[in-house]
Amino acid sequence: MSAADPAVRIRVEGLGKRYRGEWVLDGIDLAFRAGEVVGLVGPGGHGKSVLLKHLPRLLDADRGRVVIDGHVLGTLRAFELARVRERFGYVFQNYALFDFMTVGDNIAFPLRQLAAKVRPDAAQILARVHQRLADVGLAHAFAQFPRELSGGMKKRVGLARATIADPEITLYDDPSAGLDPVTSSKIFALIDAMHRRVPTATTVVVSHDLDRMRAVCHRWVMIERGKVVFDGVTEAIAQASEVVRRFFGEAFS
Amino acid sequence: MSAVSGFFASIGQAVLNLLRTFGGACLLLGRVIRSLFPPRFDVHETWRQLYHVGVRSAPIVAVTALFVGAIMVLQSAYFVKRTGATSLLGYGVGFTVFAEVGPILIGLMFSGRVGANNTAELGTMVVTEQVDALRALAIDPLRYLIVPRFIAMMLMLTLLMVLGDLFAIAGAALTSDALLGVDWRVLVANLIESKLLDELVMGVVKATTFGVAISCISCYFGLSVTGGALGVGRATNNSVVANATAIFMLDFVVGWIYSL
Amino acid sequence: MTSAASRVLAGVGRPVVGAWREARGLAGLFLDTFVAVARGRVRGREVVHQMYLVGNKSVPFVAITLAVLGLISVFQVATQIKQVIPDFTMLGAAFMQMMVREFAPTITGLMVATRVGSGIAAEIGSMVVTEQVDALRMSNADPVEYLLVPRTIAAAVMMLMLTIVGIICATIAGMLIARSGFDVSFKTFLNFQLLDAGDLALGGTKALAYGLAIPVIAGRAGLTARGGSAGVGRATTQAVVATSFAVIVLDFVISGVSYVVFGQ
Amino acid sequence: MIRFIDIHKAFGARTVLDGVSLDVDTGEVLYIVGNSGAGKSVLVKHLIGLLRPDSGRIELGGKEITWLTEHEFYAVRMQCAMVFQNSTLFDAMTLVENVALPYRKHFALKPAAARERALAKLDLVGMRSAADWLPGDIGDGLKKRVAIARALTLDPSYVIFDEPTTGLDPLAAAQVDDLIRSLKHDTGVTSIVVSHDLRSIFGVADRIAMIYQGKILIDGTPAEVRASRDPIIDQFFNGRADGPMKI
Repeated sequence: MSAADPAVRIRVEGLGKRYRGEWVLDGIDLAFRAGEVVGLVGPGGHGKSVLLKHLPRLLDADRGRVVIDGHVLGTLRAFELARVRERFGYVFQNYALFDFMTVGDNIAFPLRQLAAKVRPDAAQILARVHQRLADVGLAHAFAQFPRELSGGMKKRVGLARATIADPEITLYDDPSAGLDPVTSSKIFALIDAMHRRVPTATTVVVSHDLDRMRAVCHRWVMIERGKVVFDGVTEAIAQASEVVRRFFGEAFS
Repeated sequence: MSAVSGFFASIGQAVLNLLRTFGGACLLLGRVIRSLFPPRFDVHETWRQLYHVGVRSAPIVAVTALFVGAIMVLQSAYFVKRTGATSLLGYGVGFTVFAEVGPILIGLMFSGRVGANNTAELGTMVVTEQVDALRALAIDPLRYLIVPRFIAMMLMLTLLMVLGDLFAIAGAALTSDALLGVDWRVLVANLIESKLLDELVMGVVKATTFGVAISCISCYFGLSVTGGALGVGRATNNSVVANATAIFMLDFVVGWIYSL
Repeated sequence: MTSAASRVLAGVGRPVVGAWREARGLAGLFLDTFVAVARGRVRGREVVHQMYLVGNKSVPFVAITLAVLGLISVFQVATQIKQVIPDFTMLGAAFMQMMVREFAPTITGLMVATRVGSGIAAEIGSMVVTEQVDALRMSNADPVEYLLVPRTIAAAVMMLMLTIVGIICATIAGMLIARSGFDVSFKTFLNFQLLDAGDLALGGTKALAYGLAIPVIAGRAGLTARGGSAGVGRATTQAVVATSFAVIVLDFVISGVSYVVFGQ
Repeated sequence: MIRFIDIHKAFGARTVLDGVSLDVDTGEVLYIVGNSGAGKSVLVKHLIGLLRPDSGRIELGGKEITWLTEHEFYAVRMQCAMVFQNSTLFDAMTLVENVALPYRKHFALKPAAARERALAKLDLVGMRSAADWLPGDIGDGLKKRVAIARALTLDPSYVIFDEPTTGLDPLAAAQVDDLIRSLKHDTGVTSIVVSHDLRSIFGVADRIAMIYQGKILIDGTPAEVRASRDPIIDQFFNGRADGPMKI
């Protein structure tokens, strides 16, 4: 184990993932620290979402490993993995709202699934759900079903569900995909607000919306053809390689 | 009162759905036939569909027919063992396989394999705007997508029925030889001399009508998909159910016409 | 080894390896499902809800198909008997026996495979493709327990119920055609003389076997769906074929075993 | 010249277009912008008969096309091509077969001749080297370029782009923007682009029309739009979360 930097919460070591014979992730080494907001960027379809899904072990690595607070995810048994996953909040690209449940039940679901001794009672859950719905500006949508909502509203419900338990690690997979500029800004404002609620939390955002990410992300990681080609703060982009500078465009150089 | 009215409402809903499907499929059949005389459809796509439909369903139909023949022998084995009428075995098996159980089971497997796939494929093309893209390229989706599939399914199910009958006989012969000790040559000879040509032809005619119904119904559901992945799944499910119902209805109608 | 030879071997090998991996995956899923049921991780309310979806919605569908089948088979058998020896006393008894042993469970099984099999694959498939299954896993709800177990129990129970409904409808239809076409009175038609415990056991075993196989096979097709709406379409098609095929194979196996072991 | 005159369109209770009038001059690149669900795509789909207005008239090249039948619209679609948001390539065919399809269907070209013409169009979008690949083998950015090549096979005088850069990474989006810009210079094609990508709006547009609550809120050059002090326009074009805009 390299020198254990106390603040490092997630360490990705030599991570590799193969689809139909091609290495989508080809040796990724990264560290995510408490209190950081990291922007994960890169050309489309080059493994960003795949990397994100490895952190809570929704996908199993073909090579290398993910370590969270000293636990190697690959070796954990089911109930240990459950404890680790409870510390995660995941906003999915395709919304992933349960279309057979109302908006309120969707958001309450993570709390209701907690182990009995940790689970708040029904009244507390309802109160928190209503509060969180108000936070994302959808207080009226409690009893509606996901199919009745617009894209932007579904994204906000997904965000409310992912952050209902104030998780230590929050992952956003393309949160503003296909949304217009104003709705996108609302989503990123919420990401920022969520981070302020739990300043020690680690937040990772996968997106192409560089202009809006700039206001929220402290650090950027760029992945191209399955490898990390840049890992640094916004100011460092100007000195980065030609490929990186071209990707971010003039606004960043 | 609401429970009772709810019950009638659901029956009304079911009848309405049935009529809407029946109407939609018939309208589609009309438009397909109109574009057959004079023949205006994409030949290249038709060849591709013939291969696509035929190759995908030949193995499943053959294996199904093998089991159908075997089950029919098992079924009448109990009867034959008690009465010792082994000579009736050939006639009994041949009759049910060619005229009745063969067409229905092969039709069902074909509807599952090709019908469901057709609805899923067309549904996906509608949901990903590929059908609109065809129209935007001034290409008529009916003549480019639907007619080739109609021709492929009708022809292929008819041919596969004959293939199925052969495999069913093989299945029956094998099982009777292995389980009943009735030599397979006896069964086959007995079957041939029971002059079941009418039943065989009826089975093939049934297969053709099934092919027409399955293609129209599966295309109708494919083209009327709404609402992303869930919509495609639901349309495929409805299509398979409607195909199965149509197979049973047509089986009865063709059987009744033949008996006149 | 020349590339042509290796290509041929690969061509042969690939489906075999694929089939083996599929069988192993399916066996694993059966095990997980039954372990979950054995451990009592079952949500009663959801099972009842699924019973409504599986059973209630399929009743008209099974009733119509079995009635039509009953009509056809009595009509066929009666016309045959009329040509040989016009004695219809055993018509009803033979019909009842064939219906209980063979047609009711198998045809109902095929209908449930078509309707319920594709339904389960479509539903679970679209949940996988829209990442709802990943969302379940993030909240420690195991997809097999949460989605597949209720559907499996509901399908197994409903399969038995629907077979009984099927037998009733087929018998009623058979009775009517027997009387109107061949003036066989209801009383003579409804004779259960030939029916014994063995027939009921055989029919029941088949229905239960189909009821357990269909949801798990369809569930596997759903859980392995990949790639947007095209993936859901493929999963649904695969489920219909796999479940229908399983019904036919199980019918053959159970009939064969019962014939060899019990001689009937 | 394209004219939309007082177009109304509603889907059930939801009114999407509430009296939209808009002109498109020959040879210009007009961007139609607005928030999601404002009816941008709905408006342009009327132009090639994928949708029919509840009321109002549409003219293309001086001819009224509002109430043509589906069959009569084929002639209009030969003139006015459309590139859809998710590139709609046919998965079962290779890229060059996709592009050759219109040649085969409309000009009854032999497969070899159709392939030749298609390769030329693929060259135009820099995709000739990937001619025999399948759509599944390439990323979204490249698929979009092949879709554009396919739309150009009919040598249309108008091309509609439905959110061409949505979901693309900045690099791929910039390449698609370059393609639209070069189309105008090389072939003088009139382009209508539906988009809400601020980078590409201000990078490519000759003129911008914004739809808000079913009506045209502004219709002018990028400079006029930037100068506007209307709070809603200001909020949208600066992509600010808070403001009077109701979504």
